[in-house]
Amino acid sequence: MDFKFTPEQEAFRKEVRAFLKSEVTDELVEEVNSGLGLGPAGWEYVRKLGKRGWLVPMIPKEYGGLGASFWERFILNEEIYYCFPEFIQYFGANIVAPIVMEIGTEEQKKEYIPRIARGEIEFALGYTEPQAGSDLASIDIRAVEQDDCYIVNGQKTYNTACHYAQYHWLNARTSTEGKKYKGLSFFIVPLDSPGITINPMWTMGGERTNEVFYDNVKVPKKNLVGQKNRGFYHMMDALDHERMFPITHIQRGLDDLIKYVKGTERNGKLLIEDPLIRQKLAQFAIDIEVGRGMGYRIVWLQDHSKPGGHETSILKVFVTELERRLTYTAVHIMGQQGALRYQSYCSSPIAGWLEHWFLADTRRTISAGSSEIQRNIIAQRGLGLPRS
Amino acid sequence: MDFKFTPEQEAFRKEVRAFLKSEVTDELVEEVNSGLGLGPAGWEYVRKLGKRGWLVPMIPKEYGGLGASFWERFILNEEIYYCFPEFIQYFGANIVAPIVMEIGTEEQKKEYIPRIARGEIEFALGYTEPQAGSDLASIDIRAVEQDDCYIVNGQKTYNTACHYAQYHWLNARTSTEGKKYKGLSFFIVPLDSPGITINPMWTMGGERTNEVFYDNVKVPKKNLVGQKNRGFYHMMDALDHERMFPITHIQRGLDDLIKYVKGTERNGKLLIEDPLIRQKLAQFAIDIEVGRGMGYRIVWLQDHSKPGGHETSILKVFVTELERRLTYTAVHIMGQQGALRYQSYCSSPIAGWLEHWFLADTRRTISAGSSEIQRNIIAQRGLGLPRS
Amino acid sequence: MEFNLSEEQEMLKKMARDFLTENCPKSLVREMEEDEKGHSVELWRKMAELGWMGLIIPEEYGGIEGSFLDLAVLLEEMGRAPLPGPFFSTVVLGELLLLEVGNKEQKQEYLTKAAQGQVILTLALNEAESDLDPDSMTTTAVAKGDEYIISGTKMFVPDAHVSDYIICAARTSEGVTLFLVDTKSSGIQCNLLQTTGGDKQCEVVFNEVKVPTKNILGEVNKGWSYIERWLPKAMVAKSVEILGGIQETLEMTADYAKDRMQFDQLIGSFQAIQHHCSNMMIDVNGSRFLAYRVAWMISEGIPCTKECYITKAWVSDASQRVVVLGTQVQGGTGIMKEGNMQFYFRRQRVAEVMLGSSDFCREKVAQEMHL
Amino acid sequence: MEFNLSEEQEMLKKMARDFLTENCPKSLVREMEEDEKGHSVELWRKMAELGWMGLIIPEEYGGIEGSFLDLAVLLEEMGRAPLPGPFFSTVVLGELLLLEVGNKEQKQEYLTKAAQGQVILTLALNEAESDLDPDSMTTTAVAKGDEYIISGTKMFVPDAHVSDYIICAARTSEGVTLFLVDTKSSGIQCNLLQTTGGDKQCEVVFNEVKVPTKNILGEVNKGWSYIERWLPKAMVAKSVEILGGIQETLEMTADYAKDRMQFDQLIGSFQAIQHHCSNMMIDVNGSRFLAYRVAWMISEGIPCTKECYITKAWVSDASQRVVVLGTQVQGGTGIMKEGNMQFYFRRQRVAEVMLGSSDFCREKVAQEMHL
Repeated sequence: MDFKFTPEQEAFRKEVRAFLKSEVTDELVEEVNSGLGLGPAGWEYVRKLGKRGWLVPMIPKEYGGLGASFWERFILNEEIYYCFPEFIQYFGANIVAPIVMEIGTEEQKKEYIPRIARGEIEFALGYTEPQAGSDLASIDIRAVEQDDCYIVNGQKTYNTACHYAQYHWLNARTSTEGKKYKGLSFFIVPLDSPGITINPMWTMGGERTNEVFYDNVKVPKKNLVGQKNRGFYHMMDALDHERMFPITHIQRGLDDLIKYVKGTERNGKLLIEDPLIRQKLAQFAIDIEVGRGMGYRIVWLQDHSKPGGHETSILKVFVTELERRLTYTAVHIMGQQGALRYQSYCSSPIAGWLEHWFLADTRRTISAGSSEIQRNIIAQRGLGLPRS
Repeated sequence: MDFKFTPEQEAFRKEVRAFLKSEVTDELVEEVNSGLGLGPAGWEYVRKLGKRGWLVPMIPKEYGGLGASFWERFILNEEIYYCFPEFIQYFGANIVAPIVMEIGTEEQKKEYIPRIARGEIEFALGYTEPQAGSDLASIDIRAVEQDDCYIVNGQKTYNTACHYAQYHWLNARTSTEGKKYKGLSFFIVPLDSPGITINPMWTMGGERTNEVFYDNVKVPKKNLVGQKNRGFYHMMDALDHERMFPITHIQRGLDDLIKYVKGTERNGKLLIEDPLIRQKLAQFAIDIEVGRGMGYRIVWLQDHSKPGGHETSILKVFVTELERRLTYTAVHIMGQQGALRYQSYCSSPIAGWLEHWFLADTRRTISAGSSEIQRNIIAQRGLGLPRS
Repeated sequence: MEFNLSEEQEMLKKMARDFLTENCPKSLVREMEEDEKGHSVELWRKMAELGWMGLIIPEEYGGIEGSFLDLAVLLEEMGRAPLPGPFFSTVVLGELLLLEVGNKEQKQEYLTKAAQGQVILTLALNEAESDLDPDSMTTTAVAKGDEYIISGTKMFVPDAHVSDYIICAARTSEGVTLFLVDTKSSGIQCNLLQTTGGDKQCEVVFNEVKVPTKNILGEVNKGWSYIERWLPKAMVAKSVEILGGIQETLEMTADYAKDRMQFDQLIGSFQAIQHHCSNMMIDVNGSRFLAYRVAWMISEGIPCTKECYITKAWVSDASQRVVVLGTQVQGGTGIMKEGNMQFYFRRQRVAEVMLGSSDFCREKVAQEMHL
Repeated sequence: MEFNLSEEQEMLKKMARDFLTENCPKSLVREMEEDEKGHSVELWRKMAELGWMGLIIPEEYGGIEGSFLDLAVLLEEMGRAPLPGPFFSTVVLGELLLLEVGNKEQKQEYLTKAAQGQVILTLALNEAESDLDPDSMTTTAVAKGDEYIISGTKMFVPDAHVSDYIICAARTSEGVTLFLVDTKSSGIQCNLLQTTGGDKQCEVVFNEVKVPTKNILGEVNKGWSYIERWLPKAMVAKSVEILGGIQETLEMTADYAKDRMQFDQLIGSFQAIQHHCSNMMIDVNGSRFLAYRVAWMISEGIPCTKECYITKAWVSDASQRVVVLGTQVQGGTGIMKEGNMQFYFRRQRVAEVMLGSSDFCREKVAQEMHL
């Protein structure tokens, strides 16, 4: 056993940290916190990351990456999550590039990956539909072959990033025969294609997501990624392979909360002197250590081979439920101060951001496989319990 | 709304309390705590209860009861549970007498109920079998008609009280046609019938329960209770109708725990001064109020009509899980002292009895319908969610 | 014992449900969250016509002289709606405290108006670093002739920005004193806070605000003892309001589970969903019993300080569990702004820490238990 | 990073598993619980032959000089067995503390014997009203010529009744001092306590027991500082032992769920059972990472006091959740004496409060975080 990073990894971490310290400006934070995704500051920041190859560190150098390991990617994200807890996901860099690298044609790799790597383009995930939430095999948007194109018709929902991304990473039905999950395929669709309508949907946290309607949208056949009708497998493989869950954003939440309790008096006493609060904060530090370990274990597994799906499920359940506990612990410690949103007056900036996070991240135990689905997976794949 | 007892009910409570104060001797407590059920002291105590009609308060006077309401029965049990938390169940009085009263023949009523009422006889429940735990419809012990008898063959398990009861309240299969739950019937079987073998089984708490084997046991037809092949319905009706869950034993646990923390110093401070311990005890007082209210509500519903099954399920889940929390809270408060069994040295008698309880009552979230089964019932009957 | 409401209370409940369904649709709730005032004058007027603001006010002051239990029935429905605006502030923070402590003249003047919905009341109790604690209060009131001069900053004052009078707790020579302050007095500044719940709370700055001596409520320096008598009841009122919200959450969640298909099944047939819903129901039922039993005790004049704290502690915690499970079962639908679940999810968070968190209440319960 | 054990450690693990499966069947565990001594001399001898009692002892004292991580591997298997007898007392309470604080002569004399399994050691630390707190300790040691006279009553001393030497913490002039006491000394009385776990703990009464000065461990009055250095490691050792028990619990529970039919289905196909098992697995995996990471840190000499407390806090709580779910899934089978689940259920309870409960550990974590 060995639980330390190599000196090279530590040096890389320092480099990332220094970069973030200078590049994460108040303007950028404010823009991201608006809930609207990438704006001018965001795109600029992304291009700076791209310049260093940090958007897609694991992609080979010839396509714009660093050819680095899972560890470097994880370290990079640990640092980003810590300094910038509400950070936007890069779907293009984190999800699309690795899949295209694995299953795409050479032409597709050359066309998309370098631009993703440079931070020029972003993708929006096109998975969820009104009737296909946890049950992704029920995707119903239809792609029908016609000449050199697929004609796509149907609807997606909760498709975050569609309003600022250039491309849709679309999972659509190409066959209605046999089992439902055997008829799906992946397409890259320019979001400015004629026939696409994007309507905003708003979460209670003020984040924008979207409904997307396809009305006879023509998608060239060369935009099919991977094998036709294997889209469900590609989707599942990608989930297993690419998932990572740094918990440094939770560490950041705890650190900020500690600053708050050290600096705040209530009823004539510093909050930090309250034994109940001390217990709550200590429990958080404990839980974070567990989450950190589970996260490192996944990276180690990824670095060696493919991790079993149940291991990422364990991590996903633990981390997302821990996030929720953090925001509840925070409000219990902070009292009414804790239920203020961060545009408003409050004696410490932490009040607002934890609250912002509370509203924005409630979805985390639901999306990308709900906690219930994850627990099914843990039982069935991790412990071999029979399917019901 | 009105949440107080009538003056008559309060007076009855006082009478019961006074009785218990004089009759619950150390000898009796010790005997019961042995885990062996009714012994000499137990039988004597039971007969004294019987003399007052308190074993079966709701049974009409002509059969030996008081013709009292659900409230009197509940008050009686509240007091018994408080002063004697490890008390034995009277299956005859609490389960069998009310069912026989409802579905038995006049002959059966006259034969069994007055003797139950006087505390002369006890019944053991004969429900569970190796393959029929939560799934009681799978009862497999066979009762086959032959002349004026049923011939019974098969096996029961976890049948508490068989070693000191005179009768078995046997649920057996009388038909193998159609749905499984449509072929069960109830019988009263003398436990000294030829062909019955009773083997002890021991719980980790040292309580005795039994395996019972039937080998061509002859049961007279007149011992069939209720309708043939309606035994499953009778069993379910009885459960709904008769269930009660006083929480005064938990109140007693809390009261004793409070005495302990008020009288015990650890590391130079009285335990009661510890803010964490204060929170834990207060939470207990809070939970007990909830359980008390749920319990009263069931009695009120029973007193008015039949309560919906989901209401007793809510109560059963809450109370049995609260019992478990109490024993864990106790050990967390008491530390190593809390993990001592009560035959042994300890600075306070409470240590032992909570620990005894801990081991003995672990089964409470499992038996008589596990928490999982109860939650299914709450969802399906209480909220109308569809069966899976 | 009797667990049912009286026939009159059932009628009140039905009337409230019907009225709020018609006059307080979710569109209005949504609008009022965005609205700076957060208060519909139209709706307020209609509620006044029904006599709701006079529900707990004695007949001699023009009220209906209903019981605390009647108020509970109404508040549950308001929590269910969920009703925006200053009803809770006016009736629970204002009237209930005035009933406790006001003298005959004060009652005559203010309760009569409040009963008719002519004035909006609220209470300025807490400060940034003082939470239900008299000793750490820094706002002061200094006697000067026939007046007191109040200076200091109060926090988390609900609806102060639309109130006509604020009951302000301020430090005087030897304790805390309650003052009834006209919000038109010079020196008062209200800053609206943005809460997670979308309700309206304010920071209220008192900059040498003059208050006539006759506006002192009760005796000088004894203000905190009044607060201590009033607070447990206010907690119960808040608990009942929360109860309405979680009852609605339970029902909408069960409905969703009976309607939503995934994996070719109604999701309500999945055992995990069933158990989530069961756990919600256990918590809602527990909350209901506690809240109504103690509301009944208050109505009957039975001492119940401990039971009040017990209720707020349990309801605060239980409601959190309920709304978390509600969003979990409702999935994406539950967290979108256009849905209704989110109202209850956000409001629960504000309500659970208002008027005493569960930690605070547990310590109070411990004290009441003589621990 | 490397999450796997080394090849040697895997071999040790396998050897331990095989040895204990053969030599420590459940029948022996059962027998040892009923047995007054709770210690199989036969088994002890075989373990000595394998060198286990010398695992962490330097070669110069006849040990194998393995690492703390090696010990962790062994302890996990012992927790899984679960092994009865004084291994933990001798090695963790005795040897590990002696390694920390003994002088060369003491090590030579006692560790050499301990390594061969020739002596059984234990530690008398707590008292009825003193739990890991030097200030409330009442047992005293008074200097008298070349000796100290120890008087007082120690509680919860594991395996004292079969020990050859007890390390006794006693109050001296200006602090706490550790003494190595020969149990054959006159004035020592051991009373066996009956614990829920069926392990053997004693009340040990010291009635003017004479101990020669050369049996002082470390410096006079500095005993507590040694305990503070040793305690976190001992907590980790206990945590690893618990881990073995909950790993076994998880596996036997999953096996049961894959075998037991109810309602014409394997119960493992019910979502409620699946989620119980998943929750158990999450807790076991979390415990595993914490315990092994910190065991590795101890082995590497990396400062890790905070991590030690973190580990015991988490493992104490997690293990409780695991055994409760284990019994719940296994139903009646899980609580019967003839089954195996009950061993882990009962032992967890003793282990979680031994060497520091989670509340205690959390406060220590808070201190280590400079809160």
